Amino acid sequence: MDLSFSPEEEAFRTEVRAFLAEAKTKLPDDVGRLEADTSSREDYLAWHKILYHKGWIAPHWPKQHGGTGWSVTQRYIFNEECAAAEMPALLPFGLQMLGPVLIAFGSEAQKQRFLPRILSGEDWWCQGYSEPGAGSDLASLRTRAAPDGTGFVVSGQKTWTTLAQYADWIFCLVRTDPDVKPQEGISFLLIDMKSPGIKVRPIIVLDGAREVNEVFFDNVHVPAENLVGEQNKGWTYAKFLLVNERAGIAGVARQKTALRRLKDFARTEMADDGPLLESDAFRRKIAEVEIELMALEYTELRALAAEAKGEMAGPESSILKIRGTEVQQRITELAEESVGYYAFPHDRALGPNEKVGPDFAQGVAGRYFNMRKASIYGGSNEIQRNIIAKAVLGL
Amino acid sequence: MDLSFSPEEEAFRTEVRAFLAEAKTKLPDDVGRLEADTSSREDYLAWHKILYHKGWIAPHWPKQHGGTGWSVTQRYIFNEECAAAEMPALLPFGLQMLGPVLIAFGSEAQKQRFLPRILSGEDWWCQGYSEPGAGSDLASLRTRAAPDGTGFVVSGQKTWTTLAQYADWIFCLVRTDPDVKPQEGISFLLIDMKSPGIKVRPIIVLDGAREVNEVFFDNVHVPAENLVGEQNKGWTYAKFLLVNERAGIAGVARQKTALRRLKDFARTEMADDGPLLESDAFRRKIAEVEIELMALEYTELRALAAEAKGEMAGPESSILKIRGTEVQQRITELAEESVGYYAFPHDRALGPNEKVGPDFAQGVAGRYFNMRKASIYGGSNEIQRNIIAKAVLGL
Amino acid sequence: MDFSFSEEQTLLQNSVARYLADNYTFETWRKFTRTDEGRDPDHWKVFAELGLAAAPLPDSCGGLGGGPIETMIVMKEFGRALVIEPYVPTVIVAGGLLARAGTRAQQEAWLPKIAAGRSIIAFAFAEPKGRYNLAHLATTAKKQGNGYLLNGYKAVVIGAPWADALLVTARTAGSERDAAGVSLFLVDKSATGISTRDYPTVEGGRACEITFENVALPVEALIGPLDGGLALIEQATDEAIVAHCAEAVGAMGALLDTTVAYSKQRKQFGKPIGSFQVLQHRMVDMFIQVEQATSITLMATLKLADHAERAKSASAAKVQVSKAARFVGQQAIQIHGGMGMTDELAAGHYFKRLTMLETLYGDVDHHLARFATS
Amino acid sequence: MDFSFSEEQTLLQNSVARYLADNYTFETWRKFTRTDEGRDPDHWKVFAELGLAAAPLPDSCGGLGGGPIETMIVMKEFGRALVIEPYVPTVIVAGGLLARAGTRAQQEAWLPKIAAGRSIIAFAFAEPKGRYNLAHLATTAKKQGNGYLLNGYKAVVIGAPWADALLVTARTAGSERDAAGVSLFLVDKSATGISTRDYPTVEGGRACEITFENVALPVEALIGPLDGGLALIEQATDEAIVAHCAEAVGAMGALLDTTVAYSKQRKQFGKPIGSFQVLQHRMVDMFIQVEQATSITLMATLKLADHAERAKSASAAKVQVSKAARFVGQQAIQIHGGMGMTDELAAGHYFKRLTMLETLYGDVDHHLARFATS
Repeated sequence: MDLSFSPEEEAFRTEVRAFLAEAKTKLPDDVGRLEADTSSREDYLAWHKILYHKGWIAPHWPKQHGGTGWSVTQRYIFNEECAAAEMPALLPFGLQMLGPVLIAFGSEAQKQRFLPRILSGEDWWCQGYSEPGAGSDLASLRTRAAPDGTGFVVSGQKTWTTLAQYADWIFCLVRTDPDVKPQEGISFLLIDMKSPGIKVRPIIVLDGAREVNEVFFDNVHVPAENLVGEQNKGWTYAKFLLVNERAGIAGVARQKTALRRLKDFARTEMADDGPLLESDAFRRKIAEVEIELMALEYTELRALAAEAKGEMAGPESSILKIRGTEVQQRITELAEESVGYYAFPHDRALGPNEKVGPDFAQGVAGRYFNMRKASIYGGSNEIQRNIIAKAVLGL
Repeated sequence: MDLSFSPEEEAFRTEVRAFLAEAKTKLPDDVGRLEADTSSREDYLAWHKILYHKGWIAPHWPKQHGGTGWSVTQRYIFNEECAAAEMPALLPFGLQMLGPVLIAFGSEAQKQRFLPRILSGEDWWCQGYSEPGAGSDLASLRTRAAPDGTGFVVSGQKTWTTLAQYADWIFCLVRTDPDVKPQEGISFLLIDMKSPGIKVRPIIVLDGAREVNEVFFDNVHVPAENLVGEQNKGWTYAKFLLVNERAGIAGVARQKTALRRLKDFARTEMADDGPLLESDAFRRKIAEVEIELMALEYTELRALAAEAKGEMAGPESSILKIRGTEVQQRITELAEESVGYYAFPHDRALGPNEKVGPDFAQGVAGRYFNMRKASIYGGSNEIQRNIIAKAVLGL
Repeated sequence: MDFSFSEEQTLLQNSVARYLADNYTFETWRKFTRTDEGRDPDHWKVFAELGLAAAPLPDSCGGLGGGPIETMIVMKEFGRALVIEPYVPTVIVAGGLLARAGTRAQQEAWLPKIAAGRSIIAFAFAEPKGRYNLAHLATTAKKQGNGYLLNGYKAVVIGAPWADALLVTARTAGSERDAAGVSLFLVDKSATGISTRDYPTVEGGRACEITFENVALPVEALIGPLDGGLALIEQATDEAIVAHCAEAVGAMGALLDTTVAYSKQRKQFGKPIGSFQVLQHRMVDMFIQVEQATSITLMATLKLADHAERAKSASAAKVQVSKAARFVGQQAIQIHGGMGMTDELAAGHYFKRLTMLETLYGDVDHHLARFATS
Repeated sequence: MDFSFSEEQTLLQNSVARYLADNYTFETWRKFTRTDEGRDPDHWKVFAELGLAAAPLPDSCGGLGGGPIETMIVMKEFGRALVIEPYVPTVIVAGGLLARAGTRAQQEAWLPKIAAGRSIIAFAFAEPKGRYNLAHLATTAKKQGNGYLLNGYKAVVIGAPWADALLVTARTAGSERDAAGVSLFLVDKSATGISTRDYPTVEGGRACEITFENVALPVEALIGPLDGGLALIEQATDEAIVAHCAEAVGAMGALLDTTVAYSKQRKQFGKPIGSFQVLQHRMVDMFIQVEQATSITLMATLKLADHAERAKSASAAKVQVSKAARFVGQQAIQIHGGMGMTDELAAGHYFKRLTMLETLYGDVDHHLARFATS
């Protein structure tokens, strides 16, 4: 057992740092804060494109499909450095979600057609999983895809579709056989958002943002070549994707950065007898979340180590989703507490030059409200606990 | 709405205080600390007998059966004063549990025979509810009582029977009809512990005490006159008793005393920078439980006020059981923390003159371990939550 | 001991509840909170007609002689209906302070207007660096001629965009955090030298930042003793705290009701989600929190007049209710799932209001420390 | 980065696990903890034969040259089996201190005996008024002739009834809480002037109170620098803390296993209680706690040699593991119901041991403060 880095790994870290430092100069100052209302499609893709040109956009993909061929340790270093440099988040829909599914289950033609455009950022993907009657209980979905000889005719509704307003394509779970058990009879379709019969309607969420949407399908024709894998086997691919999604969801490196920013602020904000960070109650709360995050980091490292040995991400990865989102929510809570009354102004409703209160307070309340979603989306934390109870504890 | 006390009520308080001060002189110094191993039957009954002679042993009973005829407010004052004076706890089995059941459902003969001996303390009762296979799920009990013309023949086993080693009588739930739904076919029997065929075996609990027992029945004959109410209606009486039991279980007044003692100790115990009670972390924990207890006191007062208006204790009384036991457990936890390393000596195994560490530390670890039972016995807190979910929230 | 409401109190409760149920629905609330004005001024007038603005004021000042219980009754109903009108700063804080410490002339000038719904007063006490310390004041009022010269900055003054007057805390002596040297002024909002920046607040209300630049105050602007205002201010904020606790109790009750109802109707895996034991127990825990918050708010309400116990009781209530508000709010969203995240259901709006109430007049840490040391 | 055990480490784990499973069952444990002696001395001998006592000691001192990882492996297995033998004070604390700071002569005198299982050493550091502050010492050692004169009182010295020697912290200069002026002595327990009061401890072990009255120590009793012992003591206690964290992880793992198994077999309302969702989720939360405790113990183990991060990491582990220990222990009892309250099942004994480990070398509050300020 050895957690130190080799000289080669240290050299790699130096290379990454230099690259990030230079990349930062090419990005707008506030690009780290991507927000659905104020950031444009170009804002969202700026960092993506830089990474694409460098060849570093998909480190976790196999090399033959555009991956970097890095070791698990290199990927860990890269993530750490990106988070420490406060680089923007990348959109997960193509890179994290669809890409691995296509690589594992897609046809050769699908790989050739779609993977390069995911890498380049030419295609913006969104995810069509949830429906009004099927949230954490995905298997009860009702969007219907009826085979019509040349493909499928899709009718129904998806919801909670993040950033669908920008999307070129949507990958969908649809029901192709209504007469079998709920988990069977589901297929995985790729649908062009420009197809006739698709309508997108925004849902405004707690913090006022247009982040998610409803997507309506009214007799949308989808060619047969856009079926991924086998018909009626979509549930298998969906589960593959969910497990993949969970593994990355802890976001330890980013949370370390968020915690550091919070501590920096609490060092300047004054409480009764000095800086807030030196008040015993607040310091203890910060320490507790910092310690929880240290533990989570090693839980993630243990998972990475298993991955490096070729073991698949198992149901244990649900822990990362549960604790990761809990810690994330806790940090937004403490940030909200830290700014006192300056959590009240509805800064999203104010112009960029009309902000009220200290810089750190901007968006703090909104993030607290918005992050409540973290324990709901992507398989609610209750569902994750059901999974562990069954698959790990055998209950 | 008015929470102040009338001059009559204040006069009553003065009378109670004077009585308690005098009573204390008649009790051994350490009688407040009744413990199953070291306290004798006489120790347990000393305070009971003083109250009996005063006529104050059963304030909550109807006057005609030996109650005091006090108002709800007077009972509240009396309880407060007893707790503040750290008077010993009374055994609940006859006074709190069986008495009200007999008064409500017993025959005239049963009332005349048993109630006076409960009041006087001549009969020590214990409770035969739980069985090895029927804990919080009482309805699944299997102890069988077969009618035999002159009464019943009882065979089976009860468990967690508190202080059965001293008991003269046991009130039991037994199955008189095995062929109906679990809740039906249960009867409520009074059984003489000296009956042939009864055997008592101690169970040693976490803190090493002999507090509870197993009670075995091997063809024990019980005369028909010892059936309470109607045959096969025992479940109704059992529920009546459980609700009654819950109402008193919060024990707010006693917990205020326990918290006061803990604060007194924490004022003298030294932490790094001064008294433990002045260390920010410990002070906050004490303050939180103190505040929770203030809220609980008013929850109890609201229940008493409803009772004073003649409303029956409803399922809401489950709150008092849940929060009451949680607060009680929390206080034992904090007491355990407060004494540091002096929680380690197993003082129960030491002679009375061999104690180690400060006075306050005696029994502290044992009480912490022992009080884990509070959320298990008397209908576990999970069962209480099931009751509220169903009966109050309609889920 | 008697826990029941008087007949008048029951009538008051019924009339407020009925008016709000009929006229202050969530749908109308959504509309008027989105207008530029951010409210429908008619409601304020009706509140006055119903006697709410006069309820807690003493008879001698044109009020109805009610007390903390009446305030608790009104605020609980306000909480259920997400009422955003500035009842607490105007009626409880300003009304209460004037009734208690105002001169005869000040009372005659202001109280009838408050009782009649013709005046809205905002309480300008917070400052950017002061956090929850009421004596931490950089705003100063210096003696000038027969009056005072006010200079400083007040942060996040709730309801101020709607107000015609401001109740301002300022330092008249001593240094930044001294308990002595704090005074209280009632200032016309249109006075020269006052500039404001209005903005919406996260839960749908309105607030503003206020700059005072050489604002000349007449001598009669001073409420209560010069330099000795802090005790008055603390009493007024304790009354505001307890009133907001009652509001939170009302809001939590309504939020629990809608959550339980939603859980019975929303299905997953073929069953109502309210049939899952984990969610059942969670809603029971919410219920327990609401009951405990109800109890401690009652306690603090009954002790508001008790000089020795007021501060400790108010802080206890603030701690317990704020913890309940966070738990109930967060869990309500969680149980509502994705729907709880939307702007369309009331659940999210209760959550946001409860979050704001957690912080208002000091958060849990602040009041836990105040409780432990008072 | 590499998280796997070496072949030797895997062998070590297997041999400890196998010995304990075969010879240190709960039934035998119940018997020997109830004897007057309170242990079965044969186990200590076997531990030495298995190389456990020598495992973490350096080759140069007759040890096997293992490190913190080896200790973690051994302690995790000890935790699963409720091992009460004084491995940590003897091998980790005394062995570690001697190896690090002992003179050649001291090492030769003691380490072979420790490695061979022929010596048991107790760590006498706590005092009645010192709580968790290692420098808060009323015990003094005054220079006398060529040696020292030891006076004082040590509280709750774990394993001391079985020990032949005591490692004693004492003040040689400065006043009661000074960091400087603390020294460390290895004292023969049979020395004149030492009186002990032995007693059983709640979890089944043995400890004693020790009085030192003019105990004459030879100059070679001093371990490490005179007056400069505190840094050494802190390092040794950090190593003990992390070892006990591993023990707690082992105990929690075993307790979770038995709880899950019990819940599958115990029926209520006609169903195994493990089928109730509330208990399922609770056991998942226990599982998460065990996993997080495992992770942070690994982290602290790997950082024990890192001078800059050692203290902070050890305190972090102590906080996380202690919180986990309380949660897992309490919930295990709750899920076992009445059976969990009895002396007959192992569950209660794990709970009591975990409760003790929460406190040993400082509780959560102590280490949270140490973490935040270091």
